Amino acid sequence: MYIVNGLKNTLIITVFAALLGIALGFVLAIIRSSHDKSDKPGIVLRILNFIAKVYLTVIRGTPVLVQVMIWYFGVFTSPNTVKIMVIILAFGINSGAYVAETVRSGIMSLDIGQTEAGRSLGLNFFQTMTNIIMPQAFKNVLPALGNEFITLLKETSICGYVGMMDLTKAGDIIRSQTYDQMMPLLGVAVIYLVIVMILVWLLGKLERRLRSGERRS
Amino acid sequence: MYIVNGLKNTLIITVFAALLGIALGFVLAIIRSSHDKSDKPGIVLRILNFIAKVYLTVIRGTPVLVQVMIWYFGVFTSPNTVKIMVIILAFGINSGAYVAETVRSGIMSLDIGQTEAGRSLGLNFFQTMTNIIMPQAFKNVLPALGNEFITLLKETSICGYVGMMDLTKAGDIIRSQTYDQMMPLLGVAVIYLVIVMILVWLLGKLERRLRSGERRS
Amino acid sequence: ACGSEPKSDAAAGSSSSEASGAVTGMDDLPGKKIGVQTGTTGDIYATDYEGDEAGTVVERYNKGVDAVMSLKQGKIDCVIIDNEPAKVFVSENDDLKILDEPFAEEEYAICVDKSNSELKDKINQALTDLKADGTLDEIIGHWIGDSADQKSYESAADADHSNGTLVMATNAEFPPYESLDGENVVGIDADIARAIADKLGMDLRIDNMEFDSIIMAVTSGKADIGVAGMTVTEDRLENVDFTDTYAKAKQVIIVKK
Amino acid sequence: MIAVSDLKKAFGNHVVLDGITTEIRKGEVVVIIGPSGSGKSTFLRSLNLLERPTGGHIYFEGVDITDPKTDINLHRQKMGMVFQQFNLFPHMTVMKNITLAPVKCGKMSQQEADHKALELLERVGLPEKADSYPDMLSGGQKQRVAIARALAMGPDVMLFDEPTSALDPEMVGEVLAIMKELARSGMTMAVVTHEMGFAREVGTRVLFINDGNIQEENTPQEFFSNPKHPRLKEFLSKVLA
Amino acid sequence: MIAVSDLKKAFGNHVVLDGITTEIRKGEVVVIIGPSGSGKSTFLRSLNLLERPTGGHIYFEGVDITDPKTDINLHRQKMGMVFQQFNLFPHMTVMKNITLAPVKCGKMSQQEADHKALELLERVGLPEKADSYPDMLSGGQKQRVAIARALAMGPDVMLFDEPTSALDPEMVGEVLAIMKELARSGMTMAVVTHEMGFAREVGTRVLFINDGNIQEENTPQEFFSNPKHPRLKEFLSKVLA
Ligand SMILES: Nc1ncnc2c1ncn2[C@@H]1O[C@H](COP(=O)(O)OP(=O)(O)OP(=O)(O)O)[C@@H](O)[C@H]1O
Ligand SMILES: Nc1ncnc2c1ncn2[C@@H]1O[C@H](COP(=O)(O)OP(=O)(O)OP(=O)(O)O)[C@@H](O)[C@H]1O
Ligand SMILES: [Mg+2]
Ligand SMILES: [Mg+2]
Repeated sequence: MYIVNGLKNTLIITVFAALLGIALGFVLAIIRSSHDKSDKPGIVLRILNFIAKVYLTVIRGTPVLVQVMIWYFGVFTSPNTVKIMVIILAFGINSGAYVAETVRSGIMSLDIGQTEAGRSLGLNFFQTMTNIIMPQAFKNVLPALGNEFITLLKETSICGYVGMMDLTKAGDIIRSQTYDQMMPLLGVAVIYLVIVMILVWLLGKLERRLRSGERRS
Repeated sequence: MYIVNGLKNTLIITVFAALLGIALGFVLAIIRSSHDKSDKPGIVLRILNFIAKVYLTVIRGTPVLVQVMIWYFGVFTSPNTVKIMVIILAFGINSGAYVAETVRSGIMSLDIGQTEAGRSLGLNFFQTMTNIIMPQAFKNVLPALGNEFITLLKETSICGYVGMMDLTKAGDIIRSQTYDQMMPLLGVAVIYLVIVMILVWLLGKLERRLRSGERRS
Repeated sequence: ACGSEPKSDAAAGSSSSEASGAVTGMDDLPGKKIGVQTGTTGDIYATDYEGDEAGTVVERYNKGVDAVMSLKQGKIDCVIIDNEPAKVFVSENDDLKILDEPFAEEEYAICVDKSNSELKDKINQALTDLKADGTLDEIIGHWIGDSADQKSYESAADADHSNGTLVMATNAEFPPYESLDGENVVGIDADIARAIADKLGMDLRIDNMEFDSIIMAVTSGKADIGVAGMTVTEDRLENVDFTDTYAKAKQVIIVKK
Repeated sequence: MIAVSDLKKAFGNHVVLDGITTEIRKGEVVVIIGPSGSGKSTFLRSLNLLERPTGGHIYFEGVDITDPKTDINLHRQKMGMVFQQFNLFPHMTVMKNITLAPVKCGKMSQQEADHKALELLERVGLPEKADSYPDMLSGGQKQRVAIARALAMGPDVMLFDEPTSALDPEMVGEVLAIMKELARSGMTMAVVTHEMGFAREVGTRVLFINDGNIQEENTPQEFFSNPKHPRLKEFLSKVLA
Repeated sequence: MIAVSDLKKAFGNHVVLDGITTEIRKGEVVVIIGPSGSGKSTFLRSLNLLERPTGGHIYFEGVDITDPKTDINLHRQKMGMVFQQFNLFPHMTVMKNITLAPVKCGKMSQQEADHKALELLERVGLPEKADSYPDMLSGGQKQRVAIARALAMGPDVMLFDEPTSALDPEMVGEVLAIMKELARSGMTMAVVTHEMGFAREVGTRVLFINDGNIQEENTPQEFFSNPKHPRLKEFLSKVLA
């Protein structure tokens, strides 16, 4: 069934691109927020911050379709490239830009005292980030990250442009075969809705678990 | 020129849909956060909150393409519907759902003391919201709203499905006429990038102006 | 699905008709709202009417099926579309009909990258052979016409595939030229490409993608040929090369009864 | 002026106020003390319904404000409230902070309100800060603006919830000075505070809230020199140490 | 133990510390007081480079820690710091808060750290809170955990920045008690505080910081009974009022 295959690809792309996006996003967010929070950023940090800003502007400023096309037809031109890998890479890099700004807002909203407490105990920058800042920032921006993943899920629908069959494409194929305008479209919409509802539910559970130590206020 | 026409449509749709989205989003955010912040929400509030939640789930859960199609082919079936109005409506309603959650996070991050101060002075709920809560929430979430408008701008590219010519579509037409694949695509990407950069610049200016009274920390 | 000669000069027939009346032929098009699928030949020729003094509007849809829905709802006056899908739309919708007068005739060709004239020559040779030995007509006969049995062309059992793989980019949403049957792309274009590959002693691999990506796949080297009911135009020749044509088709006008 | 009868408040199962009955008469300065979490803030906030009581009644100038039919906004306009965290509106100048409510509630025109605001800023010693934003003020200055803001509505009673707890020690004095001046001018006040000096000096009555009840209630004199309830004795010994 | 020589710190053009020279010897309890915004916190935070000085040198156990080549993390491990706002890690249990640094810095195995943590919780009187999250603790309890956390690294000196200012009056005592006990056990301490009683009772030396300098420095006895600088006199009169 087209739908099953398409759904499988949609899920694979979304999940791996999301993971890549989170990894990239966290790194970028750390760079950007370290820069913004420091009085007098060093030269290395300033260069990194500049690169990060260009990345954010270009990636968020151009249509993801164009990015996917450039990666697939412009960069990985070898006929042997594994299509799904390129797509995951393109979406991961795209998503990373959005995740970065989201996570940055989570980091910026944390009290600077958290970092200071970590550093004052003798933890280095990296230990402080991974043990203290990131877990809290992640928890704080989980709802916004949810938004981002929902967007990502639906954005993967453009991968038909590089010949990948995803859920939307599966619907299009059925539309072209049956000449039925609405039904395949609605069917696909319902599947997206179900995925989103599962995702929202999972995120809600995760959020509650992460917040278990918190006082209800 | 296709590009000029397409750009015009893209801008019109984005601007009006964004305005509609902000209006809707604020109303929804007020409902949701009033509900979440109150100990014992009344029955009216609970019903409104339930409706808001369904709206958020369905709208965020289904592809915007499907929503546009349903509005255009399913709801406004009259031959006299003005296409661009339907598209603005569809995107506005879609965007409203995302704006709502963004604004809600801005409201929730405000100290409850702000509301209490307003109410204790004898301002009613509505006055407190419009004079005290909303301006601050808006300022706080401006960067996230920026994200949302960038997404909206690029999402309007699907209106080719209902036969509307936007910027992306204009590029597609040129591509199909000339079979020149990269140039129109890159040209369109550059235009999007320029719009996004202008938008980011404007938002940055606005944010700085709104923050003028704030202490740098 | 994409561009040769319109049957009559588009601009010339634009004087007489009444903007509000029904479309009964090409002469009625000026002043009407015409629906097309972006990038089709119908789109390209309808564009000649766009912005004329009669105020003709061309609405370009990403998918033909959506243009047809707009027509049914009366949002547009007619749809110009390839003959084959048009037949299916009309058979499934009692309130639609195809005008007898075709809008344009067109001929399909295979596109190859400009730098690859060696391949183009080989394909032209193969096409000439296939036309000569009747394979081409046989393939088309399996998919179009009264005797269509939708049977795919099969390579001969002893076919030689030692010259590597020929990669074909297509958009399998355009039956009977190409559509999906399970995992496989089937249809006239697929069969012809396979027959050509056999002639070249190559294996065929079909990559199914969005129509808008096919040229890019060919120019970037991801695919060797694009076969998707493409029509040759001057503008397009600036950017890609086309082989000789392999099939004839026409664009027709659908209107409400 | 305010009569509280059998006031109850529970958050879920957690009973915070368990039937409080008392009265605040015109011109009185009632000081409320008690351990942390004992419900002092809850009590004070119930007086203008920032917390909805779960039982009992509150009469303000004879009207039962716990009755859902009462327009609480009208009554709140007659009760000024000052919070520990100041709660100034950070997006408005000091002037705007003070004039917002009088203008929006239709009590005054913007001109009248501006005029009154300047008068009040004079009174709290900050006439030169009219156009500053709250973030540019020190804690003590913020709290003085907050007092001016509450006074701008011309309230009949002022409620203070630990108005000096968030202040630097040097600034406590300036806020207490304003409050003393206010008390001397005859304003009816209810004040939650840990400043025992203030309670002694200007309080007309002191309440000790603990375990959801008023466990002791007396003139400052008696209250501090002769506490009766053992919990109050323990409390005073820790705080006055 | 810590020698500070001509320490300067400016934020942009705003000079906060203008050449401070002093010494903290082993076993001393140095109390730092001064008006709000005078740079007390900045001074204390400079000692473990939470603020990077813009001039001067700080020697810790003989090593110039302001030298960029020094590994400051190693030195910070020997300086415990306690903040006004506790700064516990809200996403970790009390136990995890205390053991995180010793384990991550490779000083102890998790078992050893757990063992030590329980010992320290015993010492600050909170053995039963090991598995609680910070948000479930009262302010006084939070600060005691923060002290235990700092002690877990076995520091040679403890820095306190207004450890009781964010506490309810009833809880101030319990934290001061722990600090007194610590002082008596011979710990070297530098304490910014407004608790004059503590300064008098356990301080070995008191510094008055104002206008970017140490304006007065003396034994508690002399400092309080016989202040010399006029600004100090004014300050003490306001705070002790
Ligand atoms: N919105 C709320 N939801 C649940 N419990 C609450 C809420 N507000 C207060 N409480 C609880 O009610 C009790 C009394 O709180 P309250 O703030 O009135 O105490 P307080 O006497 O003012 O203490 P403090 O001196 O710390 O200000 C506390 O146990 C507190 O946890
Ligand atoms: N990160 C910073 N950027 C700019 N200025 C700062 C920064 N940190 C402190 N300052 C300024 O330095 C001065 C001294 O601040 P510091 O916090 O050291 O004072 P303090 O004596 O600890 O005051 P308090 O009693 O209020 O804690 C203040 O004027 C403050 O505004
Ligand atoms: Mg309180
Ligand atoms: Mg300080």
